[in-house]
Amino acid sequence: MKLAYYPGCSLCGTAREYNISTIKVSEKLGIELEEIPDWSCCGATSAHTSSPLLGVALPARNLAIAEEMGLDVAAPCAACYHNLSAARVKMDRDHLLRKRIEEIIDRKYRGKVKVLPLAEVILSRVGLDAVRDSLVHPLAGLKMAAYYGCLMVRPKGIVDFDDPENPTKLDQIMEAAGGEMVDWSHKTECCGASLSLTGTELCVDLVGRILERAAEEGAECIVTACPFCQANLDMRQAEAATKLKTDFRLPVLYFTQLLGIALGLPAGELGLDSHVVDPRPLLREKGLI
Amino acid sequence: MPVNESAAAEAEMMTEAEMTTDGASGAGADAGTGTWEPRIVAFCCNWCSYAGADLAGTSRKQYPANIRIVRVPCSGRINPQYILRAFQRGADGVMVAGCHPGDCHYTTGNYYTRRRFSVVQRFLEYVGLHPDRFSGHWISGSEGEKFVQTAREFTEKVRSLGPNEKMRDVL
Amino acid sequence: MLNLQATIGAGREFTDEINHEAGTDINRCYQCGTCSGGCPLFYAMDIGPRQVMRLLQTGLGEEALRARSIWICATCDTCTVRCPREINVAGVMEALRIQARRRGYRIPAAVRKVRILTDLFLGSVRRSGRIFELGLVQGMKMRTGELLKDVGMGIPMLLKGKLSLRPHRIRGRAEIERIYRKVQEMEGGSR
Amino acid sequence: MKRIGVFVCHCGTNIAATVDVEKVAESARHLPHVVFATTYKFMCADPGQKLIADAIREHALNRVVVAACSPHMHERTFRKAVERAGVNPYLMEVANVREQCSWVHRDKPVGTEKAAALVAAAVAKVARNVPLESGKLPVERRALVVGGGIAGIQAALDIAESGYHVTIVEREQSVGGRMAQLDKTFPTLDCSSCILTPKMVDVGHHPMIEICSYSEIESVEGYVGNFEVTIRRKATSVDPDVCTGCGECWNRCPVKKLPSSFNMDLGHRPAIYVDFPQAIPNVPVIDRANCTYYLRDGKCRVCEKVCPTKAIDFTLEDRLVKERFGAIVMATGFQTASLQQYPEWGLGTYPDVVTGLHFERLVSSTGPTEGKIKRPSDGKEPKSVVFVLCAGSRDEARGRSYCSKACCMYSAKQAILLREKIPQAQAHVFYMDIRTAGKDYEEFYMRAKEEYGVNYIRGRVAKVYPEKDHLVVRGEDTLLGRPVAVEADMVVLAAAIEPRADAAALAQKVGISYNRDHFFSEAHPKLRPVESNTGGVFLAGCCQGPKDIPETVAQASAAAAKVVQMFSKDALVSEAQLASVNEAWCIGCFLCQPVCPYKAIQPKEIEERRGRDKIKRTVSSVNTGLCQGCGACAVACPSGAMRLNGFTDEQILAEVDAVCL
Repeated sequence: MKLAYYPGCSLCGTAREYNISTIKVSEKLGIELEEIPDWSCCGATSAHTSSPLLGVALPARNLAIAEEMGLDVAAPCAACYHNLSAARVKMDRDHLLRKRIEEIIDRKYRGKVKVLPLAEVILSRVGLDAVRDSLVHPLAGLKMAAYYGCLMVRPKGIVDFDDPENPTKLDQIMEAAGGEMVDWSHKTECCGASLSLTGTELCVDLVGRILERAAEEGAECIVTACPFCQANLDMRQAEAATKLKTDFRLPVLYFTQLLGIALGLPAGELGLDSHVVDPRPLLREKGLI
Repeated sequence: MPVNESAAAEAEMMTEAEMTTDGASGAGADAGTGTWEPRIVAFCCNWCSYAGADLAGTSRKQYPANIRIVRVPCSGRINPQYILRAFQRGADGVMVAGCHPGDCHYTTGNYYTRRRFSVVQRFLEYVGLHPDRFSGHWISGSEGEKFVQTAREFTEKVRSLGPNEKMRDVL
Repeated sequence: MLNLQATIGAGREFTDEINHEAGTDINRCYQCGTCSGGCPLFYAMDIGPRQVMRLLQTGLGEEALRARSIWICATCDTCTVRCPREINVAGVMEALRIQARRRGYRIPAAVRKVRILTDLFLGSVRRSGRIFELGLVQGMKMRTGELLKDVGMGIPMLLKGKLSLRPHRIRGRAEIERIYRKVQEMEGGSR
Repeated sequence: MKRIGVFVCHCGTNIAATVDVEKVAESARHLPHVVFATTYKFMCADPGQKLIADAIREHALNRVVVAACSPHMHERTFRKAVERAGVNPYLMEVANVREQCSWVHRDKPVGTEKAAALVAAAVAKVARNVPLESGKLPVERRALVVGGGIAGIQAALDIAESGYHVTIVEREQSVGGRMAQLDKTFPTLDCSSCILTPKMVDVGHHPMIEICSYSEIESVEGYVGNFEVTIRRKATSVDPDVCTGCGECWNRCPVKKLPSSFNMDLGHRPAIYVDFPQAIPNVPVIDRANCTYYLRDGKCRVCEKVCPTKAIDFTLEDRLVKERFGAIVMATGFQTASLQQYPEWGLGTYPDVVTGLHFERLVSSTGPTEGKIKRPSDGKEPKSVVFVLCAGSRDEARGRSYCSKACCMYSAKQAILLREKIPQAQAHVFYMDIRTAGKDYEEFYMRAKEEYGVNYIRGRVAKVYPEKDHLVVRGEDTLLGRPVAVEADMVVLAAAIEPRADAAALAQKVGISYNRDHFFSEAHPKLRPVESNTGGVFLAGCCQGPKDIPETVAQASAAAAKVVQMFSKDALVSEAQLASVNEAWCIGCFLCQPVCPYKAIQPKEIEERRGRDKIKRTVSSVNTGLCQGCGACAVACPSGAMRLNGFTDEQILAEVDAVCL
């Protein structure tokens, strides 16, 4: 199965390990990813918060190129998935907007390709049975909290990956990989990542609330599919713990990294060394690396 | 006479828009007088939409007098033939109104209506009539305001399409 | 005393504009407070999203343009998915931010950084076609004067190869520039 | 020779102010067949009706058009008026020049022109009317009540007391319904069972009432006055004629821990059970899906062994019983919404989040905790309970736009009960609006606040989540404009009242309509609130819309009165405007059959002469007892053989022609 791959800016920078693990895991599961040639930034939150047209035009350029490739798009980054999907839905609903955007980007766009988060590709195109069949080191005994954040699940209609209040798809994948998922209440509470550089104090509060709840339910680490959530929960963790006067240390990993371990990929290739809260001691303790 | 402008605006349609641009001036008894008013036949089911129109009346809500209501027991009683006949006799627009799906006085009548609506619409398009000259609505007995809104909007729509020159009998 | 008769009339146009931009109808709001109650950042706001809706309903929408809240909103959409009246609450907050910029409202000092970030971000995309993260962080520090903030995080990230030192420039940069210019033309050169 | 008279009403000034009535009459005089036209101030009043009768005689009129108010208002009045003057009532048509003309168009010339057009249409139609006769239908004077809750019980008692036989069909083991599950009732705080059980005993003993419990409606055929209903009497495995209800069996049944639906799954029951101690009938049933005998091939048989009267019969099967009824009262009640679409409130995820009905069982002395309020997770007595109003109601976004009506009051009651039973506990109520429209209701709500110190917080709950050993309820106090979090040991959601899950399916069986939310539709929201759209089927209680006990009882009595009214007549008058078949034209294709919502069309064999031979041929025929006159068949008919009298193709086309001219 072949898909157009849209890594997005974060995966080429701060979320390098997400990119690496995505590519490796996809290879292992027989997903062929062809990078969208000369893709450009999706605009993140900045574009649509300051100009509705730019907010659609930037992702639309990439969709139009993918359409030329004739392939559905796999977008591992939650923000890119959200933006590409939102642009697609808006143009679907509004014929005139689509025409204006075609004029702006000077490319044809017919709305033919789908945009899928990587988790969805694994779930619906690869299938959990195939994941189970390829397990080498099941993640037995590792208690994880799947954290979805905002962009993957909200708002309904713009994205349709999973339930906005109680999503379960990442849980299903990690469970298939042998992990033990904790059922918890803050799967989709906002971590404030979009305020990361501007409202740091607010961010620390939100991160603290989320990690506190995960720890209380017995999670030993967090899995996520969003580079912003990952960075935020990872980097603000120490500050948040200090503020709450506790000492949780919860490694925050991309689901592809742990899936990679379960599929038997060499730990050294999964970027496990690039987190602020080092996950390796925990993984060693569980005998996974 | 608004015919030519509005017809031109519909240039995409291979229907009456093209037909009327050259033939408009001669047709229609009142089309040339400059006081053309669209004539609209509304088929209303007795239990919901007719009652909705009554409610508009008891609430003294004003709507264009172009709408003339023909009462039928159920929207499912409306034979597509009636709609064609109305156009043939010079109606510029035809509206059908029935109970909301699931709320039909006769349980299922409006489901048949719903299916017929789309067939009629496509047939009108086929014979070259602008499909917007026909419209179907669900209006309950408590929706006087909706009846008024629908009547106003539909009248304006039909007005913008100009007189029906296509299907009316040569008088 | 507030003359509601006057404010509702005078503010209608603005409310309609926000409704249009957010593709929603705030007049449907029945003030239940689910939006504010579920908002993760309400505790830090001066007025909550429910009160923003009320300002718009009463024709006082322009007051909302001066609220810190619209800049604190993280667009997490929790409000939107829970709203029993199907109002695009987060969309309204975003429409208000856009209006505040267009109308040249003074952005509260504490959140001015949001605007700086957005400008830096969009500038970066315009020049290279992609984001240059290190440049962004540095630009942010230069413009806000907070030179030492988060230094503790930046250095390990550099060492781990997460922040590249040079921006990646795509080939289609001219195309991106054209997109920006066309958008500006269409939106009336607001920026 | 058609001689039409046209009578234009002024309706005081209601019509005459914006329609030039004289001009309308004048234009009518020029219409074909019109031999007389006049106007009068109030056509519906006695002198007006006399005027019509006199004109009929004087001008030998044989058809009449009255231009007046809506036919929904006075069609029947004018039909009777012409009938008294010797004209068939169906040779009269009304032109609606008030609701559809004078009241909605202010411009007099415009209104006058339209009124004239409407009169012309009515004249064109009436010229094509033919005399119609109503038939007579016999009435089976036995009533069926579907549902044995308070609505069904009340309706059954009222009908039976009037001397007619009633059958109650109840799905559960016992009658009693939701009211039996409640602890106290608002606004008097009297005990629900104490006022309900005497009524249950009454229906149990009444010589004119038969209770078919543990039974369901299988199918309904027939029509008003003559329904033929098949009832599925589910196998109980207990012979009711022998059983004394001594209780030996259910006390000794080894399977003890099955969830009791009567107790909202908070308590247990054995495999052979009665719903609750006061059950009527007091005859247990065996839950075959969980009984050891049925699961393990005839093992166990404890109940059989201990039964002193040998009432247990494992071999009983479901029975289908066919009975005739003249009228049906639908009283199928409600269920509370599952709230699955609201994961943020955690019902079903956190055991201490419950619905109002669960809470009733937890305060009830007959409930699983014997009236001690304990939270389900660990049996701890709650020190803080949050009540959440509008849980699933008034939420268009997630599918229910309506108000459930009873929740404001019952939540106030539950908060009071909590404060009475656990005085040191705090009661918090999150509300959007408080609706206390009812006698003594507002006073009751005030007592909750003043006397019992219940804390009301205006705001809708955004999220409920666990923290340590309690729940956190998050929302906005909209009067403060601040976020609030309330620590709660229990959360009680006033879950939306909705029709039973199978309400729509049942409505289809019975042939009545229902609304978007699957509540059964009344024939008129104001003037016919207890009748369904189908003749002979009446509605009572929450199956028609959310309501509280007093309203339910009132509606049930009203429905009973309608049934009794029907039964008091010798025969029913059937509708005259029904479908009929022109047998010569009918080609026997039966396209009309599937579109008929009343199954009123049957095949019929006729003999026809073809040349010298007689041949047999099958054509459609209409059962006028079943036909309601919708006309769907006439549209489906390809040969034009099916006609709907009163609304024939010729009549409608004549109207269309007239309004288009």
